[in-house]
Amino acid sequence: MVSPFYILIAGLGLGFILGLAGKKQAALSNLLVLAVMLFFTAISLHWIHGFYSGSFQASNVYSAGFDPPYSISLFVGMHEAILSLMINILGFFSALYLRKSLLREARSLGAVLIVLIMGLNMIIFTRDLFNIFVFLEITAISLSGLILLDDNQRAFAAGFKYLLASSLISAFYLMGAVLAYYGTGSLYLDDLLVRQADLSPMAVIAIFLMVIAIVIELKPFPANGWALDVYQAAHPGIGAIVSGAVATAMLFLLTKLLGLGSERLCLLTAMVGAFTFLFSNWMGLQQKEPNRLLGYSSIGQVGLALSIIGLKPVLGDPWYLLAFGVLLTHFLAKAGLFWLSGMIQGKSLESWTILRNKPILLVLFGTFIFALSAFPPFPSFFAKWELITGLADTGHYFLMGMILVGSLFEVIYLFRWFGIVTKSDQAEESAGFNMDPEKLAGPLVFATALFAGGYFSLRFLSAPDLINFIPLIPVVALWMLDFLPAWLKNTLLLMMVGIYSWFYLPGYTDYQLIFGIIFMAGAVLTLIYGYSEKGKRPGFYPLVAMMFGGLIMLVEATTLFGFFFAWEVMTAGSYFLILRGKKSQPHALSYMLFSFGGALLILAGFALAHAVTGLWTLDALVTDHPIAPLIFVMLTLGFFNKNSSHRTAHLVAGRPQRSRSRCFADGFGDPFKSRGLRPDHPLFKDGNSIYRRCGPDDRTELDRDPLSADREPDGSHAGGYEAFTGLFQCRTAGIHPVRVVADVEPWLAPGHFGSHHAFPL
Amino acid sequence: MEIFKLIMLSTLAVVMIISAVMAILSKEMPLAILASGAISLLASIFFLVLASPDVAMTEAAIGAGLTTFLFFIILRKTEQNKSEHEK
Amino acid sequence: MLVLLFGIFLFQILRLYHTQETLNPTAAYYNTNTPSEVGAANVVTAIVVTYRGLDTLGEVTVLFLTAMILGYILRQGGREKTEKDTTSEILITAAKVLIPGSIVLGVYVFINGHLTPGGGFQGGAIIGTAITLMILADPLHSLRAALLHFVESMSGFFYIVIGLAGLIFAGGFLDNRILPAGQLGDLFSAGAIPLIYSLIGLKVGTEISSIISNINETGNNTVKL
Amino acid sequence: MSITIDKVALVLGMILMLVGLWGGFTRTNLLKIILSFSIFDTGLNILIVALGYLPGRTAPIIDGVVVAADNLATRAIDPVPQALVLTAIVIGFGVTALMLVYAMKLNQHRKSLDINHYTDLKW
Repeated sequence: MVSPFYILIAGLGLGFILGLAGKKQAALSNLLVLAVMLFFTAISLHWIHGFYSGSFQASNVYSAGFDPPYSISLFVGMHEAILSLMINILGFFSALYLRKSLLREARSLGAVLIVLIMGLNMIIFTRDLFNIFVFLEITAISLSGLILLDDNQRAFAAGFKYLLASSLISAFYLMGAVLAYYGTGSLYLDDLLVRQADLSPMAVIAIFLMVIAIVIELKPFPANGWALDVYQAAHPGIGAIVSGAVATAMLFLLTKLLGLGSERLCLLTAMVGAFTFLFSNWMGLQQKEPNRLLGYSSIGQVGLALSIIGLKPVLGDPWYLLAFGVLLTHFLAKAGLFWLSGMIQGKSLESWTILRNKPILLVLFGTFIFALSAFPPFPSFFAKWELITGLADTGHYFLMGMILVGSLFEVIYLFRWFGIVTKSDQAEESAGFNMDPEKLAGPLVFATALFAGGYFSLRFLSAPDLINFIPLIPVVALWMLDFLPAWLKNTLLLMMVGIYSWFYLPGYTDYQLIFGIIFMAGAVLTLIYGYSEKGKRPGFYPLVAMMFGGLIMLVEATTLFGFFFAWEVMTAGSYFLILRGKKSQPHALSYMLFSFGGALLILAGFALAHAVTGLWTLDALVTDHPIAPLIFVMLTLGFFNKNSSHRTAHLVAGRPQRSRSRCFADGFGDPFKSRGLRPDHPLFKDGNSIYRRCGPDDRTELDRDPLSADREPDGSHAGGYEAFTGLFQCRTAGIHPVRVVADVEPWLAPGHFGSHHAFPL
Repeated sequence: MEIFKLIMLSTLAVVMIISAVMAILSKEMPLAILASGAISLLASIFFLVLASPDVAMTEAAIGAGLTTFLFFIILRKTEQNKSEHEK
Repeated sequence: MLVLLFGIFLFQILRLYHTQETLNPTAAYYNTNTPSEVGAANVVTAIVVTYRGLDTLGEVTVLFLTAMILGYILRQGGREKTEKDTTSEILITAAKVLIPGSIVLGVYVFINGHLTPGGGFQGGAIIGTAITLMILADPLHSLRAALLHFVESMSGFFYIVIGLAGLIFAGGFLDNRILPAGQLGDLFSAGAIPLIYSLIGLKVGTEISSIISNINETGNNTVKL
Repeated sequence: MSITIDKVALVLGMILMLVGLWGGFTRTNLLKIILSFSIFDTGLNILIVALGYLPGRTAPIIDGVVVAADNLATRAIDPVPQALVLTAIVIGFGVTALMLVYAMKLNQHRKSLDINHYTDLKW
């Protein structure tokens, strides 16, 4: 295999030579920078290919031809190769992205960029404690230089702070490394790993010092003011590198060092990470500036990854897949968002509304946002599912809670942003925009990689065949056929629904059949109603198909994971449908929040249910474990949240001014009485008050029977869709639906159900 | 001999600590820089006694010499800035 | 508060510390095998240049990065047109006398790095100071700045090339045994160490002088002798 | 517990580190902060060298008088910390130089060296 030293040789060799280049060779220097990044990437690819095909083994390479600990050893295995590939690809696209900015400065900052990427690679490969320090310093210095690319005085302030903080951190790290040498007589990481069982107290202190230094390097809350300045003041292209590549290298470095640490140290790291995730997302809620918001989100995501790394002793073997899932999503999505941010001239969330006129960019933006919020099919979704269930299995409820709440905060600000971009009235038309094709390359590739990553994480998941993907095929099909007129697409979808019912409905029994029929009726009615629409209705049909697909998957789901997956698909689909309406932004946001909050509660409930029963199927919910009432309450609250959010959606959908693009709820929401809402209904005169009455804490509104919604005193609209979800509540709670239909009113009342009921409340 | 070294080093150490505190508390920037240069110079003597001539040379040349020199250049530039600003 | 915490931490370390009586295995290996394996009389040099040569390369890179970033800052700020002040005649003469002496001293220090205390960094620092003095004394230095750049880049480049040669022809990256070990104690011994240390010396010297002269030209006032 | 040279050096290094840290956190002048940092660095270097010292031994250099090629292991001290410190000093110089220039540029823009004037980017 190619020695990792060639990365160093190529990087430094070219770096030194670039110092010679004058102004006249600027274009050439730039080309050389790109070429060397490609070379790095090629080496990483070569390794991955070699390891995958088995033509060579993971191996150590020693400098100077002596064995470690006397010389420095670099280790390249599959993990190292993949991470270096990530860093090098990011390096290449960053160089491409920064090409124009670097053009004048390739001989200095271009060289610095090469050295930075080279240094990050070396941090990943090196197995020598002191060598890590050297490359930490190289990384810190080159970054502090690249920050200056945006020549303003804030960049100088940020660079100064970054340099001061990171060199102080490296000084502490150095102290740890030297104490480790004093305690063990070796600077070679593997020597220390071998002797892990009987380390002297001095070595333990040394390891603590090193781990803490690297943890602080990863900018945990609250020691992160200096890092946020970097995100805010630096050129977005640099922000992408800091957020993606540097975090990747540092997390891997921490993984290496934590191998030495005790279990307590690991758990401490996990706590620090979870607190960081929670609080930086909390801080993110208050941000008005995109880059700073992205900074907080970055810190939060890295905190989450940190937490997973720290939980290694708890989660067992799959921990690195989880950490990698979170890291990969963060890496791709955050770099993409930073790159997008560099194309938009404007420093407010509103200035991103310019994306509305750029469909490709808008899709990219949506992809990144959804990936960060851990929606399927992105890697983070799978990682989060595994993480939460793993935490519940091992009884770390506190950590689980922190991570769930942190995710909710993150979704709030991400989707508020997304809503502003897509639907806000306060569009800033003045915001400028510059887009070069070369700048677009990075985000495009990264968004594609996100989907690919999702596919692979599905394959790596413990049970990939849990989910039936067939219902999602129409989504793709309709999306490709979006240019067709509405009636044709309508017919197509109707046909698909028909095919589904023809083949699948007869196979259903019991409550599956009931839901299947209800769903069928709703779908057909919606689609028949759809014939009254003129034009193409762009984007409507794939979303409806996504929505239907989610519902079918819900019906089909036999496992907890399949159910949750379907739920998230349905949420995403209906979110977009609501968003299609005019002035729907706040409503869509609240829909998303309630749905997502509900989803998190459901997730927590599922995780607990699995923890006490050990089952992955929906049968796990039928348990008489003492914790069952808690699970039940969680699920119920989760579904209620969903219900109330659907009510909001109904109300929005029924508003007269958005009649053209009525969402599914209008037709589909009331399959029993296909009744439109009167435009003069008193509740619609004040949208705000309706919106308020559907809040999550409005118990009197919520505690009603889902099947008799039409009997509500205020006559507000609640239709069959809720009946649908309500039946699901019954189903998942192990209640026989027929019984509920018959005996509805106090269905939450304790002790009401007979002794056969699974939850002895 | 060992005792003599010990006494000498302890004295050096006390002087260094005093200069360090002085460097940080002093209002006069040149004095502070000189004090910190003195710390580096004395540290290189320390290194010599600790049988590390290589480190001693480096510390004397880079720590005591060049760093102090740099500090003075920067100090002079910032003070010129200040005086221009006051004008 | 934080300082106090750190103080307690340091005290713990002090409590655990006890003076070593014998060398640890790594150090013993270095002290036993350096003369035979590397052929350098100065073990520290052997470690710096050969055994842990990668660290040293990194260290040179740090200086290189600093010089690059300063060069960038200087260009951003706009190079200050130096008014041709007449520097005092005595100073120029003094510099002319002093500079060759200190350059020779620096070269001596780094060429003998494998035999006596000192080496590329120390010699480089001395040369750097000398060149800085020269630049400060003589305002007509633009040609020399280009020369400095050339020397800096080429010495760095050849450092890498020698490392590469070690990787290809000897045991590994930066292996010094691409050249014969020679007689212990001779000037031309210890394989490529004198060569590498000379390159390091040149590179460090030119880097330091370009750092300082860049700093001197950044901003609105140039400090002159 | 007898007092030896290395212990004196160790304590000195620690105190210098503490003083530097204290200065870095309490001072507001940028130059003072950098000065504190370099004092901290010097302290750390002394500490590292002290950790590698063995009483009564000499430098790990063959001079043909005290130390010859065959008794290096019994007469010389640990060379590794020295090599590390050598590297650390040079890196420290690079970092300090860069920090100084940043401080100078900030000063040029704002005419102040007080760190409290640069808080527009905090939290």
